[in-house]
Amino acid sequence: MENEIGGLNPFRKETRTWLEENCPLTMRGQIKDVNDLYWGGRQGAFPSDDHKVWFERMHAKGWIAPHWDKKYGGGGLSDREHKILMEEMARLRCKPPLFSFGLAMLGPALLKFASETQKEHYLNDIVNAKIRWCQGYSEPNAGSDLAGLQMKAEDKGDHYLVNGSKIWTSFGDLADWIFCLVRTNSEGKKQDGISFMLIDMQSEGTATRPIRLISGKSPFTETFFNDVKVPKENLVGELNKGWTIAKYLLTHERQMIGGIGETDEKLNVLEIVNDAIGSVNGKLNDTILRTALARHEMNREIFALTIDRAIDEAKAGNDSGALSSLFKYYGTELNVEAMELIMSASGSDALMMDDSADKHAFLARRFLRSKGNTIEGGTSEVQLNIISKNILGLPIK
Amino acid sequence: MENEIGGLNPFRKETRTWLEENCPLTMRGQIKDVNDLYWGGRQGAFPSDDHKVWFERMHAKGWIAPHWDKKYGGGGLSDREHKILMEEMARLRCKPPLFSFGLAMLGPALLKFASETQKEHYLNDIVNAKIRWCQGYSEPNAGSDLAGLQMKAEDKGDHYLVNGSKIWTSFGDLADWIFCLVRTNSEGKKQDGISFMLIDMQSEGTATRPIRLISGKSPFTETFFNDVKVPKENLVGELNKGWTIAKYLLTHERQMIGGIGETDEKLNVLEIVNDAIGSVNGKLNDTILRTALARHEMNREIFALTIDRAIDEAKAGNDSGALSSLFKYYGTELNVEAMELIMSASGSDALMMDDSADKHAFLARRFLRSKGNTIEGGTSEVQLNIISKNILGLPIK
Amino acid sequence: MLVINEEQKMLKASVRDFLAIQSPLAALRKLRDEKNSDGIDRQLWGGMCEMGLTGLTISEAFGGLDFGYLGLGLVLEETGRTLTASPLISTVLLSTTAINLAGSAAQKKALLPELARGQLIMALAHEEKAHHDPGHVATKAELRRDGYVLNGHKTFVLDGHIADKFIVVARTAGKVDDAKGIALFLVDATAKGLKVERTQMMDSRNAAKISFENVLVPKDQLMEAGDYDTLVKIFDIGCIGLAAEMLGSAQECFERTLAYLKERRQFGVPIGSFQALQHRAAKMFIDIELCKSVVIKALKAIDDGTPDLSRMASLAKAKLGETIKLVSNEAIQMHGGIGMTDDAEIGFFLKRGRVAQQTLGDYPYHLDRFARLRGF
Amino acid sequence: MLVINEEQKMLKASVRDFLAIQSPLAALRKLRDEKNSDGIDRQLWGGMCEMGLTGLTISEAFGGLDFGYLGLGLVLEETGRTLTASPLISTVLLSTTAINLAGSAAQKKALLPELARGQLIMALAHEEKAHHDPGHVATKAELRRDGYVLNGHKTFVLDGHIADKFIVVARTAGKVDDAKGIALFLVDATAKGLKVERTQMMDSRNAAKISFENVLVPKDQLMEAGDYDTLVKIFDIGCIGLAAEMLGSAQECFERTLAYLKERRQFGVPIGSFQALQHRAAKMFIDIELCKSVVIKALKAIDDGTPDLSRMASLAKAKLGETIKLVSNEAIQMHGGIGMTDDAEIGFFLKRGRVAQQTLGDYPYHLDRFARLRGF
Repeated sequence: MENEIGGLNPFRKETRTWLEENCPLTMRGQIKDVNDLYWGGRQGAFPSDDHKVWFERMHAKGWIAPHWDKKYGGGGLSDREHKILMEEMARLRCKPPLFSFGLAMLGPALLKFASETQKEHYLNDIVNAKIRWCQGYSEPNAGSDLAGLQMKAEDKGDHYLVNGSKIWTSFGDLADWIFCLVRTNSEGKKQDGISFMLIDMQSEGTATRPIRLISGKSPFTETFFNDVKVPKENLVGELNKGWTIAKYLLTHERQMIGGIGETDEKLNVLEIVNDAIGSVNGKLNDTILRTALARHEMNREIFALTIDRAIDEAKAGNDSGALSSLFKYYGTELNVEAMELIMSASGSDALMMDDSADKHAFLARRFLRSKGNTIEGGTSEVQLNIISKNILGLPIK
Repeated sequence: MENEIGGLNPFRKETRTWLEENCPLTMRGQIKDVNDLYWGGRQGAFPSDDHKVWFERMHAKGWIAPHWDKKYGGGGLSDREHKILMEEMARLRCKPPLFSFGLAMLGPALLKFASETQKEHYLNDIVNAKIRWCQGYSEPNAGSDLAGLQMKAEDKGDHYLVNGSKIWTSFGDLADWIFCLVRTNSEGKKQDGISFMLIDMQSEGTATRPIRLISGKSPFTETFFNDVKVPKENLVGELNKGWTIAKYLLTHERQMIGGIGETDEKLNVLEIVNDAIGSVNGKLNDTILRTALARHEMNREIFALTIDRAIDEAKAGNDSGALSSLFKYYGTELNVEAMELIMSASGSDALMMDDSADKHAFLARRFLRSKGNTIEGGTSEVQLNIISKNILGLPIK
Repeated sequence: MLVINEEQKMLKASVRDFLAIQSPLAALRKLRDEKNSDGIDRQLWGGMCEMGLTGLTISEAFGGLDFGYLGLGLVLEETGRTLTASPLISTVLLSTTAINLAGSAAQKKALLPELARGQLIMALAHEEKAHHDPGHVATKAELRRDGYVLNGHKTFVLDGHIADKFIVVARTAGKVDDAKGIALFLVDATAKGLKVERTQMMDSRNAAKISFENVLVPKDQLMEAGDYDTLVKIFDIGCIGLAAEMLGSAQECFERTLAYLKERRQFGVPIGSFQALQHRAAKMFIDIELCKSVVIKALKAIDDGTPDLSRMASLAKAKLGETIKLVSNEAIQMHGGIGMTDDAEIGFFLKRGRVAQQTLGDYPYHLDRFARLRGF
Repeated sequence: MLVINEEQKMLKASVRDFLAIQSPLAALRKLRDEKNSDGIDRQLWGGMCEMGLTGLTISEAFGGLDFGYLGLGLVLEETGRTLTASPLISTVLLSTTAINLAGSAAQKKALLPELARGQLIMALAHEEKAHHDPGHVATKAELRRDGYVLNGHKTFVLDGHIADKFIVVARTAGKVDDAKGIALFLVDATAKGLKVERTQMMDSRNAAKISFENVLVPKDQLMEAGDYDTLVKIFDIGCIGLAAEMLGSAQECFERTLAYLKERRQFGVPIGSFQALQHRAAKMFIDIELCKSVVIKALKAIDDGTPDLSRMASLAKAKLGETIKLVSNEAIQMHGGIGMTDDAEIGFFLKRGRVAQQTLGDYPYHLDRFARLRGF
């Protein structure tokens, strides 16, 4: 925006006016939760009439995937125009007209790695909200060792025969299709025997099972594949070269996780502790908790400064790779610590976990769920391994 | 003592009377420091006339090594009599008439592994305080990997030619002879090429250098061996079987370290912190330090209970091996923590470290010295390795 | 001697065998999932009563076994391993202790035999805030001609939803935080004006919120020695019993994690071969060994009637609270994603651990109290 | 922008090159072992003055470079790496700041040019107890006809044994812990009644105990704005400067340890291949990266004159104090027996780190202050 000296760029002006006129008021502001989004798909219903209106208007403009080529259902905007549209949507706090793993994750991968036929077919379906996608990467026996995946796709001449299972598939029970990594070669380096495949979840032999977490219900499912026949044209990219696509996609996944995470209301630790414990002469009543809280708040402030510094280093053209390697580790450790402090301060109030409307009931769930933060998206241990090997150059035994 | 119902055992009665009559009053009570002991040896002087009187009287009784055979200069006491003598000495708090690594460490090894000629020669010299011994195990490049020692003894037909160096030799500069582990075979398993050898420190090619620690002067030296000729009869036990003797001796060393350690006055953490910080209404003025101190005192009390429990388990005939595996680790970690608390409480007073008589000057040295506790006698890391492998049975990669 | 004798070993082993069959961890999940209205398995409880567990701390004169608190502690250690939901804590550890310590001769004669036979479930109603605070009692007991009239409310009353009778801490005099003026009353669950609201806790056990609106309690239901000091002693014993339970949970949780470290493979090797995890496991082992020492010492201190019971109680409760927190957090982390699922049982130790360490005072509470008792 | 510009990079690099030759760590050992009576190398100091380091925070009007505190911080970071003993902290960081903030026009005119040229070594005499306490001043300054008469004693006066002049914090009114009544005085080292006793510190640097017995100070040596608030600001700036120095020490100490982990072999492999040590190293790396962020932010806060300087100062001082403690402890442990010897240089970081973290308030002090400033 800073470069548009002397009045607004015409595209910005036009876009701003259009958005102001066309984005329903309820489609502006904070997203309440996952049910406040339109996810598309075969069974996908609009959460409200306004969601429908908003989707249809944006769809008509080609602004579901504004920067994709028009032949794929996109808006064909230039990078510059796309950036302006995003800024203007942010300015009005417009909600996304369609929220979809197809749009955010599969799409970019297809654009980069798929055949022209695949692109035209699948990308249009995504933009038209016909197909809701889910992602199948993790497996029960792989864990931190993602490349150790075992779900097998055997070449049966005219099709692949797929057997195995995936875990931690978000909304696997609501999705129409799944994009996943399968093992197509079990010899040699494990990364070299992985392929990227698209599977219709209505195929015979597929099943899903919701995963209940220690904190209660979750969007995750396990998905099972028992002698599932997958047409050969559903392979994306080269055979056994799926790991390249996976790595490309993981970057997008991290951004995505960040996005969804933020739909949960951030808790104000200091306020919650203060309310629960009380203070005398401006000092928290519990000296031990006060010390722990001070330590936490200091580290949180310094962590925020470190994010600022990373941004500034990047702006200054310095390599900030070493810096960003600590974000996942430290950010989640801080989050876990915050929930511990809240639990400690809230005492028995935070231990209640029935389905009643008690105002504290959600704390126990948030606390229990937080234990997963240092596991999902690469465990803390994996992060420390990465730092010690890649950044510090410590030797592997 | 509990079994001697109906009056004292005659030996005990006799011993008690003799000790009461013969142990000089200054030879009773707490040992002040290492200079309050008679160490013997070629240059060994008696710290006081009473030390001399006490040594000579005990020597005449054969009670320098009361339980060794008389032909080795011992007193020939039975185990039962030896135990009574020790109890009666403890009762009067008699100081040892001779304090010597020869007596405490080399002696037991010779008794078990040496030839008859070696025993008669060396043991008598120990008892007569003619020779002061030191011990050469650790090497600069070995560290936690004791068996990785490299000091070499080459067979030259009529003698061994010794080259290499030892480190952490206590009082190496004051000793006449050294008993040490040398490498006599560099092939095969490293434990299988080690021999146990006795070396006269006056041999040509030997040298010692005192080790200054971060805390200042220390009893440790480095000892250097440069083409030192060692007579073949100085080998103890079989060639390449020295590791067995070493392991046997390590047990005695641990007891010894315990003994010496105790000559340092124990610091009363609570008292020092209280004096330094002060309290209001019975509460320490610094809430953060108070929390840390409470945590420390709790763990210290529980550690003491754990030692009690280990003793009781042993008495009850239960295996307490798992329990005792934690003592070195936890005891030294607590000690280091105690010194940290003391430093924290004492502020700038404890930072002074000149040679003046400032009452706090010793704190800095004690603090700095404490950092070695988690290293010497097996690092904390080695202790944790031992627990995880031997006790928990966790697999080696 | 900080070891258990043959008789005690036998008790422990027989309870262990019983629970292995009658109440494995799956039993707790079942109670939760079927939304059992009692929150406990009455048949299981019947079995426990038959074994005499309810009478362990009741003298033979009243039909008990007079086995002592070390015995009860060993039983709690075992129920900590299986996370068995039963009225053992509410009824045996707390209420029976209260009657032993504070009851009049008549009250003992009336209640102890029933308790020993397991015919009575009782709950101690004390807490009024989210944090344990022995001296904080706002609930009032006013003396009228026909008895005491109780008004106030209580929270975190363990097993309050199934109690036949409550021991209620109320105030006959003094201000809300005064030590003086505190008294204990026996109140029937059916008393008029008494309201009980079940609250399900994170650990799938149950507590209740209770309110008293002009509840009339006959004069002979005032407990004879129910003053502040007695109350503190009940809590001290309660803390030590809870520590014994947490010891069982910590051991079981650690052993399961250790087994997982040996069995789970990543990058072609068992994850237990990674040294960083090994050292963390070794540290947990050490903490648990320390815990064993303080728990047995504290249990013996109850039976021996040593004067430093409060310090021992805080020592045990604090150390066990910290240890179960460490061990259950590490257990989830070391189990990775699997540990986050409800299917895996390991999460139940995290949940019970948090409730247990909060019950009767958490780590900061007992750390502070320990320091006070040590005079700093 | 939390990054340094080209000019600042150049300053840092030139100081680094200078120190590498003129003042490697061995220089500190030499000063200690030869029992240097100054405790500093005057020739080295001369070189630092020639580079203009003394004038970094002095305006051009008084002959300084007006480079700002970020510049001074970068220099301190480098002296933290080499553990260089010099009057940089006493004279530049503390005393020059004090004159800038509190001096009268005449005092500035008289002293700043001399300071810029490095002709004056000055020391700030404040502490009277073993723990930092800005408001605690018992030293009295009584106004007489011919000036102020000072009585009292000071401790932990950095470089007090070589100072030409002192800035003395004394009380013209009020009780010992009052904020009101505090004033700053310029006192010559040669003043009658002033006694200086050198105290050698653990880090082989020097401080002094000073006593005042009816020391007469001319009226014009009272500093104009020397009140409590100004004193606190001087300390805040001092804390941030010390944090910068500790950042240098922590980095150097960590880098040396990292190199040792790669080079030292045990059991046939480099010890840096042990995962437990790797994770501990990674955690230190993280802490140091966090430290870099808070130090640059705090240094900029001085130059920018932001109103939350006290919070930033406590944030930086606390975090760096904790980090240097962690890193230097781990450094010794990871070096094993070698680390315990005086021959190895690594122990010097432990020693300097402890003194630095204690100077102007340790971790608990600043943690508490941070909480107060944040309102809890």
